[in-house]
Amino acid sequence: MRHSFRRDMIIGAIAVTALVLLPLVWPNKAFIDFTIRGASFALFATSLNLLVGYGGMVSFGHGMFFGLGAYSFGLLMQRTGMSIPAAFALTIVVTAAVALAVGAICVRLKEIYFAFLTLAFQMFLYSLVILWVPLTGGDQGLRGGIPRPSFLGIDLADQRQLYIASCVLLVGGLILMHHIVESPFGYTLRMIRDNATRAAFLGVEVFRIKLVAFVLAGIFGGIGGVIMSLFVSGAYPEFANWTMSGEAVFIVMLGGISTFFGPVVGTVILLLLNDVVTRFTEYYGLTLGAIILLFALGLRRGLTDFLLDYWRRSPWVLAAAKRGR
Amino acid sequence: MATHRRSGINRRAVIKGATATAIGIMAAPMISRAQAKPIKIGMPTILSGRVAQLGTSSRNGVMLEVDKVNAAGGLAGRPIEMVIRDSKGQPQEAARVARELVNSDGCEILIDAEASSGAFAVHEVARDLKVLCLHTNSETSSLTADPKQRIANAFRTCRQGIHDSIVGGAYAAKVANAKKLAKWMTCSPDYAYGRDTTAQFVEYLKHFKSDVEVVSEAWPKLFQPDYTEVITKILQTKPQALYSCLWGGDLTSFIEQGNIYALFTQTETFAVNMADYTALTVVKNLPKGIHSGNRYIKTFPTTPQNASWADAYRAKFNEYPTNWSWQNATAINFLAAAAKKANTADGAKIAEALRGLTIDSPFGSNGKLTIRAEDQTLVGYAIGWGTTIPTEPYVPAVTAGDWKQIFELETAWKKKNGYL
Amino acid sequence: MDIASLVSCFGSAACVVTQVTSGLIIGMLLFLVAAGLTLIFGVLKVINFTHGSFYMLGAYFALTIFKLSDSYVLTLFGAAFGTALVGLVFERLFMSRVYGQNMLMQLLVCYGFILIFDDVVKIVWGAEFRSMGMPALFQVPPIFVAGGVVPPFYLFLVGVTVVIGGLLWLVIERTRFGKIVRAVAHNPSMVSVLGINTGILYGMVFALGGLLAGFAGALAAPVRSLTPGMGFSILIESFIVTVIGGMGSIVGAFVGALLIGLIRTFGSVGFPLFTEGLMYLFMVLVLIAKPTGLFGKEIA
Amino acid sequence: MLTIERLSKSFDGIAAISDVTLEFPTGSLTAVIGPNGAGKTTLFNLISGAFKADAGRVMLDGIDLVGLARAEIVRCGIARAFQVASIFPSFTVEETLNAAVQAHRGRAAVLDRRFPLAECCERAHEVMDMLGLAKEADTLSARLSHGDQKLLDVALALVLQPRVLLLDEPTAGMGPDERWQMIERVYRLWEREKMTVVFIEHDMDIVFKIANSIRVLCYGRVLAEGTPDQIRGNADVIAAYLGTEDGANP
Repeated sequence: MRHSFRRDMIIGAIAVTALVLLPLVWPNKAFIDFTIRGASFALFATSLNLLVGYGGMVSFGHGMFFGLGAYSFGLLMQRTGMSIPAAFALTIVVTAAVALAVGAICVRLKEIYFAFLTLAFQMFLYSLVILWVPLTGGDQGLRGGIPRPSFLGIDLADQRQLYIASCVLLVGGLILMHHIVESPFGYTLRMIRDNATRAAFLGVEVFRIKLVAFVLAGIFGGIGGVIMSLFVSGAYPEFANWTMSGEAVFIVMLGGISTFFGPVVGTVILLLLNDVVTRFTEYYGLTLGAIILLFALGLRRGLTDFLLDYWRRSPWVLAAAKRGR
Repeated sequence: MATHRRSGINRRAVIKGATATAIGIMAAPMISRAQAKPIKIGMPTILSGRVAQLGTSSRNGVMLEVDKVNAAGGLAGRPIEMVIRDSKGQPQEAARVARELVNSDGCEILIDAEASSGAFAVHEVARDLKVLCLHTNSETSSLTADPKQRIANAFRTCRQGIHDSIVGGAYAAKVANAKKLAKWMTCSPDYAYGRDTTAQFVEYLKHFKSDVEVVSEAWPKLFQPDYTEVITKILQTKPQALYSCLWGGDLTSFIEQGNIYALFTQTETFAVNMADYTALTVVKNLPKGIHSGNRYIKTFPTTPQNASWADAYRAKFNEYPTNWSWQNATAINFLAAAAKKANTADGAKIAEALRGLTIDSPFGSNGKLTIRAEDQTLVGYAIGWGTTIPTEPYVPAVTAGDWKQIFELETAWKKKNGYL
Repeated sequence: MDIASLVSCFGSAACVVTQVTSGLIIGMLLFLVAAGLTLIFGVLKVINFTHGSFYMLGAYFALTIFKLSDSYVLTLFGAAFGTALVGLVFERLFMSRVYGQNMLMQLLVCYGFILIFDDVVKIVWGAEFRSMGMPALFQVPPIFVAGGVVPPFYLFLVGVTVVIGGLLWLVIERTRFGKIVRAVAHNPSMVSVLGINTGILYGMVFALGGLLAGFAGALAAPVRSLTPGMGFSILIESFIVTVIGGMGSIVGAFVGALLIGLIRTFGSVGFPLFTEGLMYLFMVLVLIAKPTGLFGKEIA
Repeated sequence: MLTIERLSKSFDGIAAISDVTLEFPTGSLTAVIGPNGAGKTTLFNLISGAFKADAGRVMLDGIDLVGLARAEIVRCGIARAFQVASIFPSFTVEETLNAAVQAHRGRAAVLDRRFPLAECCERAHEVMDMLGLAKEADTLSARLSHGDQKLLDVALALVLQPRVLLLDEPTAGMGPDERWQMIERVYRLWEREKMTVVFIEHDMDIVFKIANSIRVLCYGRVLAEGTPDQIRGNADVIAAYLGTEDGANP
């Protein structure tokens, strides 16, 4: 189960290559758009799962980093005329700084109180976005498009190149996050999730570990926001609203919290559902609601959780385990 | 009000309709078969959530006209097939849906029936994909007035905030002079539309009557359920006149809650968005004498064409048309006229034909509507103010605005904002 | 920001009285909804996110019952008990299946039902907003008291809510059901110790929550527009109320509701553009100072 | 030497520990006994820093531990195992110990390498061997038998290389065979590591068989202390025990 970083890199390189080559044999603009959005949501949801699945910290306010990433990047590009890599790097710094400040206050609390406080912070940020019209455009969002000057011969105004960039960010982000959860730090995080008191007795500085996790998750959530702002060429208050956090929680729950790729699977499910269902009915809520209940009451867990359980309990695996003893 | 609902116009019904039209076309000897390939028009709009009515009445407005256009042979011989999709009112979804409509559904034209922030998102898609796009619901002036926003392939076929403000200001100043209203207060929803529209109204009110004073402002949130604190604030302030650009359900809540404080007997109220059936027919105790701009009202323009259009709409959908209905109907009317003029359904050529095009329309101030060439936006539509009565026709007499005055002040406004 | 207005308001008795009164009106409806939310959390440790939908259903039930019967009394009780039934069925058939599971799973079920209830309302009553209209009894001019305006309907609304609040207090403090509720809220393991049929208890708690929310919806129906999704803003606000007051505390819900009402009314005078932000700021401060809320106890 | 001087702690006005003074000589194997509610677990919680004492001192070789953070107390050399096994259910035994060793060595926040850290594995295996857990190395903690879970809990305490090991009812909830197996392991551990072991135990057979010194608590006070022989004949202890349902034959 424990892959080396090098192995991750090789798999990642293959995945990126495959994704880049795919449109050459199967030119489909809808697929390209889908993947860009998917990359954005998958990074965002996986980053939330760092907290929920690995840290046992249920955040209802993770959308604040998605919004922060989109707005910081959009504003830097619109106002300063800096290059895309510079704006990207600065966005990460901004997101990390805010995550550090908010996290320092929030991670002291446990369970639902942590959830509430993150939600309150998010809604406070949302109110600020709405209020600070001269900077954020208020409820209208950042309009007029985000300039995307070429850098190093890359032109993100071209949808194909944006697609490639999104794939690289997605795979790179997933590799880094996978590395984080497989690092000693990642295991310490799991210890805190399982039994924070015992971890503290063992010498773990629970507060510090949680805070670092919160900041890391915030950064990757912010990168998700950057991709989305490039996709829609703007940033909107909806990105910072609690509904965005809700969406991420929903994705994580759909996909499963006990596997690393659960949120990625969840993203694909939700986006497909969203795109297909809105095509055929205006009773989107009714349809989606019914599907949610199917998951929550039928499978009683996310899809990958379910599959993992199913696999573990399959006669073949049980037999193999017996032989192993 | 009749509580009627249709199941959404599903794709199959649309296709069936289109097929029927296609058969009709094939039967017509003048039009060759090769031309009969349907033209798909994509329409992202809001069909779910709190403002689903925006989407449904936009759709109705469009479908009423599409049927007529198809019966008459379609766009340059190609029957229109509408592909209407829900954005849930989220800008990123609007952008996604718009892209998908063009990229994977093969739509050649977009009718953007989104509210403002969605409209700006779709505008970016139109810029990127260079597809012909008609904005039908965003009244934010800068969408077309700001040359930085402008693209050759995007038009607006709906009313515009700045026009409303000029007419409203002129009308309100006249009333204020007659009734000696000097002490004003505003109460508008706290979002871009509410703030901009209110600021512009006040600006033009002062332009026409310099001695008015706005003594206080209230900014309820969009979709706020309770206006008690706002109403009591107004009662505290005791203004002689009140301006509000609340709309839809928010306006009806405000009126109902104001009623129980007898608010509207104590102050002269100017509610620009009152005269729309969505509000007029819902409020149970509509006060007499509320001043309102026309959104859509059967009695203005006072022409048989307008009245019969409203009747046809009611007959078909069993509900009153809304402001959104006429704006979307207008989009189809313009497309049909431009396609006829250019004799093609090609987007770029239609766009060329649209610039400066004038058509006959029941919604025109003098029976005609024009898309102004310079900023590709609708002018000459029926615009005016009147006062309410509690029962139908609700707003019996509407004083028409003066388009000459609108153009003059609009130009000055554009210069001031650096748009010219 | 408009600090000057705020200062001058505090200087004028009429302004203070009027704003306090309207804070009371806003707060009371909020209290009814929040009380149910906090009650359910206290006993079941479940955050019922569908509570806003219950409020919405109450309002729509009121619309229909009032149209058919033209009796507002019947409307109030019909809507309240109708919603209570919805709460009971919802709990027995669906929520009860996810107790003891991850909090997120409960959240997911609630989210699914928020979507479903909204669309059901859209199918049954239409997407356009509706208005119930003021019952004839209250279609009278407002009473003027010392320069202030007091609408009779709001007198009724506040009066009824106070009575219900009192009844609720009696039920919680003086009945066997209330005793059990308090015991379980204090220590969840009491359920098994007391030998209570948890199914009945949980169902009743949800029904009571639904009753309160439905009653609030019916009280609001004459003055607020009805639209699918209307439960949403009230959910958020009552959620803030319960968090500030302390999850599980009825008294907390009462105090929290009044505080939010007052923040709203005085905020609209002093910070007309930042009233909403003010509520969240207040929530952040309370959570930092006392994570369990003003009247909340640490969960055992 | 671990000494407790005039330690007091009360909850909501009810004294759980009042004015307790005790000594645990270095290298001793001491049992703490007493009826239910005598304050035994509270005493452990005070020593390990889970609760803060109202008054008094806890001295370990001249250092006062009262007021120190839990992690600091751990670093001073005090480790504890819990009455109910406090483990990490989703970890295997090996992962648990690797993670614990890594935490103890201040490597818990390492981000640039993969788990497990090679330099921590040796110690983890050593502890597993010490308690005979090696055969369950790949078993998920949640699926271990009750006894093995308690052993794992002790193992977690051992990882900390304590000078003083506090065991809160190591045999609680076990069958007779399992109990003796457990206690035998504890005894061998003590023999080999020469650390100070303090354990709470209800089974008097076990207490008198292995402890070389006994402390008796009752209602938060020290009732008696001494060698097993001294305690066996103590009238107060007999009275206290005869009066309770705990009354195993002393």
